Amino acid sequence: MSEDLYQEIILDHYKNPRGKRVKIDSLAQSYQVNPTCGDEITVDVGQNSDGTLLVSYDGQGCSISQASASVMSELINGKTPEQAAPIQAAFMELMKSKGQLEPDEDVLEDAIAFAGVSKYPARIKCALISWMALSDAQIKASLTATTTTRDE
Amino acid sequence: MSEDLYQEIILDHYKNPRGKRVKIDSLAQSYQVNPTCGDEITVDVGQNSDGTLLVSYDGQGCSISQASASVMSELINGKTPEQAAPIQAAFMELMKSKGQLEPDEDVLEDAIAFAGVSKYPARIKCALISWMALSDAQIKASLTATTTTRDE
Amino acid sequence: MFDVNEVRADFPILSRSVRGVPLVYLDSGATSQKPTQVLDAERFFYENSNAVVHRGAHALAEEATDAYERARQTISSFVGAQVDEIVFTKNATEGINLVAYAFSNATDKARQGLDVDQRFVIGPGDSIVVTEMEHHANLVPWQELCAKTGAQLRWFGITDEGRLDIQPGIIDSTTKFVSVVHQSNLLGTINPVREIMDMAHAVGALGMVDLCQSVPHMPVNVQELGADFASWSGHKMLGPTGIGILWGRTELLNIMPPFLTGGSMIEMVHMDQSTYAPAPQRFEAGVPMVAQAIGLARACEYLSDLGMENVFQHEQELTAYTLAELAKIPGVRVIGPLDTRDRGSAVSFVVDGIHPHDVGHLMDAMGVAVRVGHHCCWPTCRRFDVPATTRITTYIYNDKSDIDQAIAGIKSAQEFFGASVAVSA
Amino acid sequence: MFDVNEVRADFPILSRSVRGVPLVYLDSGATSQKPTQVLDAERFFYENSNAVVHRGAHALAEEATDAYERARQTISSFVGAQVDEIVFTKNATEGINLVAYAFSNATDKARQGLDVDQRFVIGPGDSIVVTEMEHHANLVPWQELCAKTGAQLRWFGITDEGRLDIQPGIIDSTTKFVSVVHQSNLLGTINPVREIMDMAHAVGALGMVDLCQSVPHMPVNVQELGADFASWSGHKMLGPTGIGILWGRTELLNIMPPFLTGGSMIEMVHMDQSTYAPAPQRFEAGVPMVAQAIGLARACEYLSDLGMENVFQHEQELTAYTLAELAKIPGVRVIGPLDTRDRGSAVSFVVDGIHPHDVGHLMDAMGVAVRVGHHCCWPTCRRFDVPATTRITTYIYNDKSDIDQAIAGIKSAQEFFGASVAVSA
Ligand SMILES: Cc1ncc(COP(=O)(O)O)c(C=O)c1O
Ligand SMILES: Cc1ncc(COP(=O)(O)O)c(C=O)c1O
Repeated sequence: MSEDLYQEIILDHYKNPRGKRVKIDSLAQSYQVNPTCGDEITVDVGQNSDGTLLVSYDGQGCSISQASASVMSELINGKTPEQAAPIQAAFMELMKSKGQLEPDEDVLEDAIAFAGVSKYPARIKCALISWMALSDAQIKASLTATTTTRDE
Repeated sequence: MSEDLYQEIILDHYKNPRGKRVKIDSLAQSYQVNPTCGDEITVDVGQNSDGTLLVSYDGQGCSISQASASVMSELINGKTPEQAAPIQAAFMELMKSKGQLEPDEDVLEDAIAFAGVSKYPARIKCALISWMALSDAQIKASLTATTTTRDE
Repeated sequence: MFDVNEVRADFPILSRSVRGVPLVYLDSGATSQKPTQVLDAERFFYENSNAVVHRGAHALAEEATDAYERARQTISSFVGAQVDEIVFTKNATEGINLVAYAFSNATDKARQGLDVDQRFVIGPGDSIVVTEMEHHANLVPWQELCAKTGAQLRWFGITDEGRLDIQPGIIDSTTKFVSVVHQSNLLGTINPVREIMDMAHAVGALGMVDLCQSVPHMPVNVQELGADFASWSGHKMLGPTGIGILWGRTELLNIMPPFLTGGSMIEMVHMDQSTYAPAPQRFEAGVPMVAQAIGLARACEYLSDLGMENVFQHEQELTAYTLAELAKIPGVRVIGPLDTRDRGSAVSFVVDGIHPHDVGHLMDAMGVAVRVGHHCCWPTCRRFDVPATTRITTYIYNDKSDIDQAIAGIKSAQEFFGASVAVSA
Repeated sequence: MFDVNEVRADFPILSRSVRGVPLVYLDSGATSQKPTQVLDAERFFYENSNAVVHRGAHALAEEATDAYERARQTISSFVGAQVDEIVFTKNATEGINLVAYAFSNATDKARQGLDVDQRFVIGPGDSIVVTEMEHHANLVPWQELCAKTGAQLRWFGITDEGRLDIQPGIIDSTTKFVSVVHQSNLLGTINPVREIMDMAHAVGALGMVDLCQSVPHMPVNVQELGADFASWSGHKMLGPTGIGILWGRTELLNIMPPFLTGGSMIEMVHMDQSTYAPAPQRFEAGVPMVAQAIGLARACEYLSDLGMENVFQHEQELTAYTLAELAKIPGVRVIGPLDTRDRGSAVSFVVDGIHPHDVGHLMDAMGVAVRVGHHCCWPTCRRFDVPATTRITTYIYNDKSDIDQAIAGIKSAQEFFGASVAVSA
């Protein structure tokens, strides 16, 4: 039951978060909140000289939201926007899957541990919130792989 | 069925209304409308030199509302406020009775024909509207038997 | 085409008697009856998944939220809308008021120096356009808005035939909003809403349509109407009481000031100020009508199974029959179009010398439930110089025998009052 | 005292399983379950008397109107009100907003030179007073009103114990309106509303109480509260979703500008202006939630049969037990009063080192439905410096075994995360 949700990897990232409150040269910041439970997260993105991404986050929330932020920062830090994009897309996809998707470990690495979360609609937002903050910060800093164009 | 409602007396007053659009020296006027069906009635009250009431009405509406106005004018015209009050009260009472009350013919005369109306909630307002206009006009002209005092 | 007898079997109320005779229900324009399937869907929800939506994390709360959001999905597909464009209200009236309050709230906020979208700011020199055939629900909110802001209310009149009289110059550069009924609930007229919405947009105004009498009775695709907002009720389309739909373009919903505020529509709340969720949550403050949304979705499925083209076809036939039978009775005058071109199944009429209340009463004595009165279209009655009308409205469970009984009722009223009763006026 | 097992038999949902284990429902503070009697009453109406109310003259319409108005009568008696003081809304949130809009509408109309009652006209220099323990439903509408009119929002704070901190000077001569919650849905605190209403009246302000958490759980007589308005929801007191009650003093209801406008709330409608019916019709625009009103009346009867004194007594015992059992678990801290004096059955707590979402999840895995989050009282959470809480709420169908299972759930969460899990902050 609870084992669906609380994979060892998740508990480990929860207890030992990586990349939290790391000082970076921030290009843009995004603050997100989960209005149903009050969880908050702030994600900063910056860029290394080689064009790869720098990610830092801070916030408070449940084990799922905190672990997800930690896994995200580990996965995205040091990747180029082009390398990060498929990972971000795959994670979003996984969260929408209602437990029906076999996650690709080559792409998602530790993040496959969140497959079980997608069975609990009320927890999906917990897992997604940091990733949404990341995307938002990237758009603000224009550090996304694809440029978004607007139809008028 | 329909015989409950459409007593001969009612149909007669509907076809041959008494006291409609009679010219009187009006002391006060009341205009009432039934918002569910648009029926309208205007009642004027005046006073004869002997202190008895003068009533005139005009309006349009269904057989029940028109007949009721006609019966009312016949019953009230020429009565003193003290004589009119028990008749008015008895008619109000009858209309609230849901068909459970045996009307007193000595008091209500032709108006006993409306006993059946009280079984049809949607028609009660039709029968009452002219009587409500009368009371309102009387209050405006202070031609009621009992003076209404207000608690503050 | 569907089988009316099979349909009737789903509506237990239709087998009852009233006044000692079998019920003939011809008042679906006021509210429709509900099939067992809709009642079962609501009950199933209450007995199995009832919990608060969007606020809980336990198993029941997840099921309830899922059922509620699936209902929104079903209803949005039914009218060709995007799911986020569907806001649940308590009835059509609330949906129209919600839009009217977007204007007054934006105007109040602009006055306090707050940042609002100018399309919703209104005042003296601006105008709002409706029609003379609006239901009070699509008239009084705009009167109130004008009274509060100093804007002017204008309207299109009605031709003698019962058609909209679309005169140029009513919608002009002062116009900020236009709201019209798709099908008149009194006249039955179906209006050229696309044309009117295009006129509104041509002068930069926003536009709304009242779909109360069209969505239940014909295929409607909200995208094709060319409007910015639309509102209708669930109870007229086989759904429960207590639920309606506001449809709105997402871009507009998300920039409108909120209407009802409180739980579930917020993003962040501090003691001194709050921020709000995007639509549709933004307009669904408080615990919503969950069971009713689920019931309404089941009603949409029921109608889809019959096919809305079939529903429309069925009613067109009944309307043609009703108009033909009424035309045969001397002294009966239909108020509204006399043929089925651009007209729906609401048929209003007056009987010479007999007040509609009396006509309705004698029809009721024969078991026929029709509506009498001004049908919440008082100005329309005045336009035709009648105090009220008697109105027959049909739905999927009616057939020609119901109309025959109604015709018999009208004739009995004429007999009762004497065919050409001489009432001294 | 009633028999909980007999009561439970009326609630089919309570026999179901979730996550493979029997359901323990401890989330009635969010929404209650519905007894068969209520569901049957709604269904009986739909299958026998469904028709539009207050607009029709046929037999069904008469029956429907009668059932609807009898429901109003039953509900008014349940809280000691006059029947005309009861306005049907879709939920408590709408009722509170209705009163807030009376102020903004009156203010807008006064600005246009229209005649309105000065008690509802508000602007810069005026103040509105609430508390720090309000549900968003009784906070955000007043924030919005202040934003639109320039009035100031003030509030009473909360003591560490979870009691209202009634400081002098908050309500003063600038105050035009005071609105407070009777029982906090997060803390469980029961507030001295009579005292606060008297303070409001002493400075000429009007006052409102939010009865969402009191009417379902204890005897409430609206006349004795000393307020001018009150609002609560049906779904928390065994009634259907989609219905709430606004109670208001008739004298005030009849001079307030209307809120939602449209059919059934009018007296006379012309194209350019309208006049309005007296309360309660004045505030019930459009086809109302008829079946839901009937269901809610049946819920009142159900509760009256149990006896509201008994309901309160039963919950007091459960609350005492819950507080005692929680006190035994190291690392658990109750947010709100620690004994049953002036407190109801909502018990919020936090578990050291484990986020409420995780506590709730592990309780849910054992079948226990509790609510986690800010409970639409975000400012109250901030006051106690917690991001959220886990909340147990009980009702007539709960007994001590339910609390035991909840306690077991909390312990299992502690075990799972390690009783004193060291999360690096
Ligand atoms: C104290 C309190 N006030 C207001 C509300 C709002 O009630 P509703 O969401 O039914 O409008 C609630 C419940 O959610 C509540 O507990
Ligand atoms: C054309 C039209 N508009 C609006 C309404 C109002 O709908 P409701 O009363 O369900 O809000 C109705 C029905 O009464 C209607 O027929």
